[in-house]
Amino acid sequence: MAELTYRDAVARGIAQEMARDPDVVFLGEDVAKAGGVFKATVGLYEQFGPLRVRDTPISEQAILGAAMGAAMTGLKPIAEIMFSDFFAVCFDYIANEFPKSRYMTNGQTKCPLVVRTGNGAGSRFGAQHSQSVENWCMMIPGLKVVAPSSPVDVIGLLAAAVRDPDPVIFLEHKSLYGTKGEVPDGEILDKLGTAKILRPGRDATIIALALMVPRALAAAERLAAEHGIDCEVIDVRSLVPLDTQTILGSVAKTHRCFSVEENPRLCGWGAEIMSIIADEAFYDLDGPLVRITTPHIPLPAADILEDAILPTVDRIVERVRRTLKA
Amino acid sequence: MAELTYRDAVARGIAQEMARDPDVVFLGEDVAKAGGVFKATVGLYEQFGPLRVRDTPISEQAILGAAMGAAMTGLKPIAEIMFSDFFAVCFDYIANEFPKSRYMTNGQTKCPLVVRTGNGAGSRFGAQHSQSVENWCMMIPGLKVVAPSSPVDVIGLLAAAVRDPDPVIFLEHKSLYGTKGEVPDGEILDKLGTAKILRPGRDATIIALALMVPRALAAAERLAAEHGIDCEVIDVRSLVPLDTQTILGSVAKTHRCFSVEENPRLCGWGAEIMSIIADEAFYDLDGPLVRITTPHIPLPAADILEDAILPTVDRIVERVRRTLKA
Amino acid sequence: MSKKPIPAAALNDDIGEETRLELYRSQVNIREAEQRAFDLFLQNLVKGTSHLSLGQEAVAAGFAVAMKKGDLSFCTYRGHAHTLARGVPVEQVLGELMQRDNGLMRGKGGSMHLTSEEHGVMGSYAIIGAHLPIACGAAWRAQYKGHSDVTTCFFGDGTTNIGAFHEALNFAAVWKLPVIFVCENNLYMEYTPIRDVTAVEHPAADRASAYGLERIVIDGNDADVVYRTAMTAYEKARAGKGPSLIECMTYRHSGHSRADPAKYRPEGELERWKERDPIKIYRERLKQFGIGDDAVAKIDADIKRIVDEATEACKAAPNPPMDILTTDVYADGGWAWRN
Amino acid sequence: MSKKPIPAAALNDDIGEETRLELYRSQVNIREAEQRAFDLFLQNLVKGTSHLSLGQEAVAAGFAVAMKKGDLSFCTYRGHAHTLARGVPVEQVLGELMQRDNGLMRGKGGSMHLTSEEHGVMGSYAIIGAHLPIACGAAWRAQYKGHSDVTTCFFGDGTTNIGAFHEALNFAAVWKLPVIFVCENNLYMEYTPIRDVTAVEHPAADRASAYGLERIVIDGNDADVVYRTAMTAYEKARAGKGPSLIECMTYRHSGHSRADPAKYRPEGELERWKERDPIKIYRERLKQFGIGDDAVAKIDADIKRIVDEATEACKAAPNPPMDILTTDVYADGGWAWRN
Ligand SMILES: Cc1ncc(C[n+]2csc(CCOP(=O)(O)OP(=O)(O)O)c2C)c(N)n1
Ligand SMILES: Cc1ncc(C[n+]2csc(CCOP(=O)(O)OP(=O)(O)O)c2C)c(N)n1
Ligand SMILES: [Mg+2]
Ligand SMILES: [Mg+2]
Repeated sequence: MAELTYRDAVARGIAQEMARDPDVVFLGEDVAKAGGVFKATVGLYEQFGPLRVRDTPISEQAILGAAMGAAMTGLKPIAEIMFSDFFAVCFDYIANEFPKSRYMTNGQTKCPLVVRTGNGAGSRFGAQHSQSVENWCMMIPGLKVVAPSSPVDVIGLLAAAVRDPDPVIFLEHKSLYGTKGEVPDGEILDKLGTAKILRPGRDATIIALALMVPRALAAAERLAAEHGIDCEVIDVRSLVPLDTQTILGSVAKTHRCFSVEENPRLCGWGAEIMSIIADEAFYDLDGPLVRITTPHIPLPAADILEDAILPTVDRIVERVRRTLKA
Repeated sequence: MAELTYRDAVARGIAQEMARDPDVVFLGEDVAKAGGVFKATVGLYEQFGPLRVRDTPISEQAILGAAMGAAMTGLKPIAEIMFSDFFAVCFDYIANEFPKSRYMTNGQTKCPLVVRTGNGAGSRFGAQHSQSVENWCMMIPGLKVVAPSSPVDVIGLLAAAVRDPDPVIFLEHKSLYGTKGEVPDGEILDKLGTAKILRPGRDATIIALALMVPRALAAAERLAAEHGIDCEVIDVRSLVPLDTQTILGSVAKTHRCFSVEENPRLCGWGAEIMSIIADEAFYDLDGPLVRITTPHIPLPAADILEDAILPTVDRIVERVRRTLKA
Repeated sequence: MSKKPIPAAALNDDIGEETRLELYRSQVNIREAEQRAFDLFLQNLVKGTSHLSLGQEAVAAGFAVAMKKGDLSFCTYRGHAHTLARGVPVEQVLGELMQRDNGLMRGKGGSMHLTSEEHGVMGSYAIIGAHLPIACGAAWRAQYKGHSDVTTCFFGDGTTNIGAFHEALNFAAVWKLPVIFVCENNLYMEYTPIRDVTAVEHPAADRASAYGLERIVIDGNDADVVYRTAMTAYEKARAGKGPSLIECMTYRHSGHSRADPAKYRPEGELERWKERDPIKIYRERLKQFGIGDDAVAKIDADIKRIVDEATEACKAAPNPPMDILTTDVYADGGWAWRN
Repeated sequence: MSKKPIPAAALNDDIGEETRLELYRSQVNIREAEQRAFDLFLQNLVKGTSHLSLGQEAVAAGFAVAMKKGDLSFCTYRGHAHTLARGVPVEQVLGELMQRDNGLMRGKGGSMHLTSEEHGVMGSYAIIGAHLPIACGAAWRAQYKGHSDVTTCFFGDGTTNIGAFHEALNFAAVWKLPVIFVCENNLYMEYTPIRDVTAVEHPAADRASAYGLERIVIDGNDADVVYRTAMTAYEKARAGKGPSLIECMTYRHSGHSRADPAKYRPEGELERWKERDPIKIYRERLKQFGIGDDAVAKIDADIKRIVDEATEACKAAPNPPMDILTTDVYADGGWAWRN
C-alpha cells in the first residue's frame, strides 16, 4: 500500500500493462523522452525503450490512425492525445473508424486500443484546452468510455482498458493529476462497466464523474452535517458500458436523483442517465430529476471566472437542498 | 404557390439569399459546376457565377476554415459538407473554432456562416455515410442547429440561418431530398428557435425531427384511427435555440411524452429534451418519458437491415400504444 | 511501344509467362465482375452506391500480383478491384453489392467497405484519406514485430488534398514504415477534375519530396509497368528502406458512382482513354510475347463462367437475416452498452 | 556580416532610418513586455499558461512593420509578440495574462487567444494548424471584395505536420489568395526537436514545392532580412500573385510554456543562439548604419516606462466581473440556447 498521485498512477498503470504484454505499445506527442506534458508518463521511455514508447509528430490523425492499424493487426496500442479538446482534429477515428470497423466487416476486424487524454477544466487554459468531452465519445456507438476519479481507479481501469478487446477512450482529468490516494501494491485490475457507490445514503442519489466526484462527496457530507440530508454518491466511472443497475437500484431506494456534470449542459451523460431513469424508474421517483452542469457556454480562462462556472460544492449543496425542500 | 421537392427547395433557398445579399458566397466539393452530388445546388453556379459559387478540393478543414475566416471579415459564407459523417474530419471548426471565437475574444469577432450538409439514413450507404449527427452539434455551446422536415421549412429556415449572425449547422435529410411540398411564391423567411405543432392532440406529445417527422405524423394518424389515442406531434425544427416553451406547453396539456429520434441512442437530443421535462415538468407527467431511437449501433448497409433499424411508423405506434395502455 | 513480336529468347524476361497470365487473368476477372455489377445495377439488383474501377484494372492487378501472401491491402470505397485482385471470390463481392446474405460482410458493410481479412484485404474505407494513417499502423506492427509483410494503401488523386494524406506520408517516412502508398490518378474526384483544385500537376508524385520520397509517376494502364514498379517498392520496403509513394495515371470508364453519368468529361476524352484500355494493352502484350490465343481464350472463358455462376448464386441468395443486426458491435459479439 | 560602419550615403537604403528605428522599437517592446510577463509569472501574477517569444522578436517585428494598416494577422498561442507588434498596448496584453478586467478579452480568452480586431489581430489559436485555413478565408474575403489587404498567418515548425497545414496551403495556392504563411522554425515543438519527427530538413520550405510555391528559408533573427522578405511577399500578394510560404529560422530563449524549464536542449545550444539574439544583432545594425546611441537609448527608456506603467496598471486592475461569464456567446450578446 502506498500513496500515489493520480499522475503517477497513469505511469504505473501503463508500465504494469507494458511489462505484462509485449504487444502493448505507446505513442503520442512528447510522451517518450519528455515523459508527457503532464508528466504522467515519466520513466516509460527509459523502462521500455524507444521501440515501445514513441514520440510522434503533431499529427493526431496519424497517431490514432496508426494506433488503429496496429490494433487491427495484432498490437495493443495506447495512444495519447494530449488534451481531449484535440479529439476534434482526429475525430474521424473516434467517430467513424474505431467503432464501426468490426460491425461493418461483420466481425472480421478487431480494434483493441486505448486512447488516453487529459480532459476537463481547472487549469485556466481557456476554451480550447479545458473541455470535458466525455459526451463526444459516449454518443458514438461502438466505443467504450471510462473516466476515473482516483489513483487506484486509474490503474485498475487503465489495465482493464488495455486488456479490453474493444476501443476504449480513457479520460484522465487534468485537475486530478495532482491528487493523491492509497494504492495497493502489486497488480491492479478493475472492471469496465461498473459504477461505485462511494457513499451510501437514503434521501437522494447524486451521480458524478471524474472531478465532480470529490465535489459530490464533499457536498454530501455538508448536506448531511448541515441539512440532515443523507445522499448516496455514485461514481459512474464507466459511461460505456454503463452500470444502469447500480444507478437504477440506488434511485429505487432514494426516490430522488441528481447528476453533477462538468460538461456543458446539452446532451451530457447526465441527460442520458436521467432519461433512462425517467423512463424505467418513473414510478420510483418522488420528485424532479435535476442535472447540475456547467452552463452551456465555452469555458472562460480567468481563474475567477472558471471557478465560478463549474459545478462547485456550494452549488451542489444549494441545489440539492433547495430541490428537496421544495 | 408551387409544389417543390425538398432538394429544389435547397437551391431556391440559397438562390433567394444570394440574390438578396452579395456577401453571401457558397463553397463545397462538387457544388458548383456539377450542382452537388445530391443535385441540391443545381443552377447556382450558372446564376451567380464562379466567384460566388466555388468548387473546392477534398479538404473539409479548408472549407470550414475558409468559411470562418471569410465570415469573420465580412462575408456570409454557406459551406457544404457533402455528408454529415464528414463533420468528423473537420470537427475542430465545428467544436472548437466557430462556436468559441466570439466568447473568447469577449465579443470582438463574429462568425455568421451556415454549414449545410446531407444528414441521415435511408440510402443504403452504410455506417460512414448514413449517420444522423445532430447531437454532435447540439452538444457544442455556441452553435445553432437546425434540421427542417419539409420544403417550405428548408427555404424559410435556410434564409433565417443565412441572415443569422451566428454559426448555424443546417442539416438536410438525405432521405427527404425527393419529398415534395407546397411552397408559396416570393421570399420565404422563417425564424430559428421555433418548434411547430403539426398535429394537435390531447393524449400524448410526440416530439420528432427531420425524417422522423412524417413518421411521427403517420403514427399519430394510425394511433387515432386504430387505437383512439390522440397524439400531439411537434416538429422540433431547431435544436439550438430550442423552443422549450412549445414542448413544455404541450406536455402540460397531454401529460405524456415520447421522442422519436433517428440518431443512435446515447446522448441524443431526445435525452436532453426528456431530461428538461423530467426536471421542469415532472409534476405534469402521468407516466414515464419514452424515447424511441435507433439502437446504439453503427448503421448497416443492406436495405432490409437499414429499414429494420430506424424507428418506423409501426414501432412508434406500437411503443406509444403499449406505454399508454400500461 | 513496338507491337512487333518479341523474340522467343526474350520470353522469360523479368516478368515471364506465368506471371503475365496471372496479370491478365486478374484484370479480366475484375473487368468482368465490375461489368456484371454494372449490369446488375441496371436490373436494380445492386443496392446502395457502388464505385467501379472499369478502366483501372491494371493498377489493382499489377500490385496484387506483386504482393506476397500475408501482405496487407487497404482500399477505398472504390475497392472492388483490389478486393478481387487479392483472390476474394466474385460471388462474395457481388453478394455484398446486392446486399445478400452471401456477401463478404453479409450486407452489414455494403459496397464501400469490402473487407476480407483472410485475403489480407484489411478493409475499404469511405472517408477520404482515413485509411492512409491506418495503413501506417499495420506497417508499424510489421516493423515492430519483425514481420516481413508489406502494407499497400490505395487511394485516388482527390485524396491527396486532405489532411490525413499529409500526416500519414510524413509519419510513414519518419518511422521508415514498410508501406506503399498508391495513388490512382484517374483525373477526377467525384465530378470535378483534380487539376482544378490542386496546386501541382501530379497531386501525389509532385509532393513526394515533401516527405523525402522519390517522385514516381507511372502508366497505370500497363500492368507490366505497374507490376515492375510494385516489385521494386516491395523490395525496398522489405529491406527496411521505408515507404514509397507511387502515382499511377489511369482513367475510369464509367462515372464516379452508380449515380453518375459522367457528363462533365470533355468530348473525346473517354474514347482516347479507351484506346489505352488496360485489357486491350495487355492482350497485345501477351501476343507480342508470343503467348498463345488459346491460353487467353481459356482464361476469358473461365472468368465468364465464374462470374455467371457467381451472379446466379447471388440472385438465389437470401437476404441477410435480422439476427445479425446487433451482432459484432463489440468483441463479445454483441452490442450491449449497459447492464 | 561586416561590422564596419556603413558610409553615410548608404544610410537611406531600401529600409532607411525611420523604419529601422521602428523595427528596433518593436523588438524591444516585445522583449521587455515578454520579460516582464516572465517576471510576473515568477511572482505568481500570471495565471494559466503562457508562451513567450523571447528570442523570436525579429520575426514579429519584421512582418508587422512591413504590414499596412488593415492587413490582418492570425497567430498561435505563442502570439503575444505578434499582438504587440501590431500596436496593441502592453497593458492589455499583460492584463490578459494576469486575467484581469483590463485584459484584451477581460480574461475570457486568456494568454493563448489574444485578439484585437481593431489592430488587425484576428485572433490567436490554440489548436495546432486551425488558423491556417481560417487565414485563407480572410484572404478570400479580400480577394472577393477587391480589398487590398493581405493576411499573414504565423505558426511554428511543429505545425507543418498536421493536416490543416496541407489543406490550407493547397487551398491558398489554388485560389491564389493574398495570404502569407510564416513558419517560425524555433527547432522545437513542445519538448521534441522538429527534426526527430519530420521527413525533411526544413519542415515548411522543403514542402513549398508541394503547393507550387517558391522555397524560402531566411534568417529569422535578423529583422532586416525578415522585413525585406515580408515586403516582397506583400507586394506579390497585393499584385494578385498569390500566397507565399516563408520559413524563418529562429530560437526561443525560454521553455515552450511557463511549465517548461527546457532541459531537453543540448548543452551550448541556447548560448550559441543567444549570440545571435535578434536585439543584439539589431543594436549592432543600427550602429553600423550610424544611427545614434541617443535615439536607441530613448526608445529603450520609453519602452521601459511603458512596460512599467502597464505592469502597475495591471496590478491595480480588478478581476473580471462575474456578469461577463455568460455574455457574448451569441451575437445578441447573450448565451440563451432556449426560450
Ligand atoms: C472526407 C470525405 N470527403 C468527401 C467524400 C466524398 N467523396 C467520396 S469519393 C470522392 C472523390 C474522391 O476522389 P479520388 O480520391 O480521386 O478517388 P476516385 O473516386 O477518383 O477513385 C469524394 C469527394 C468522402 N467520402 N470523404
Ligand atoms: C492539434 C494540437 N495538437 C497538439 C497541441 C499541443 N501543443 C501546443 S504547442 C505544441 C507545439 C507546437 O510546436 P510549433 O508548431 O513548433 O510551435 P512553437 O510552440 O514552437 O511556437 C503542441 C504539440 C495543440 N495545441 N493542438
Ligand atoms: Mg480520382
Ligand atoms: Mg517550434
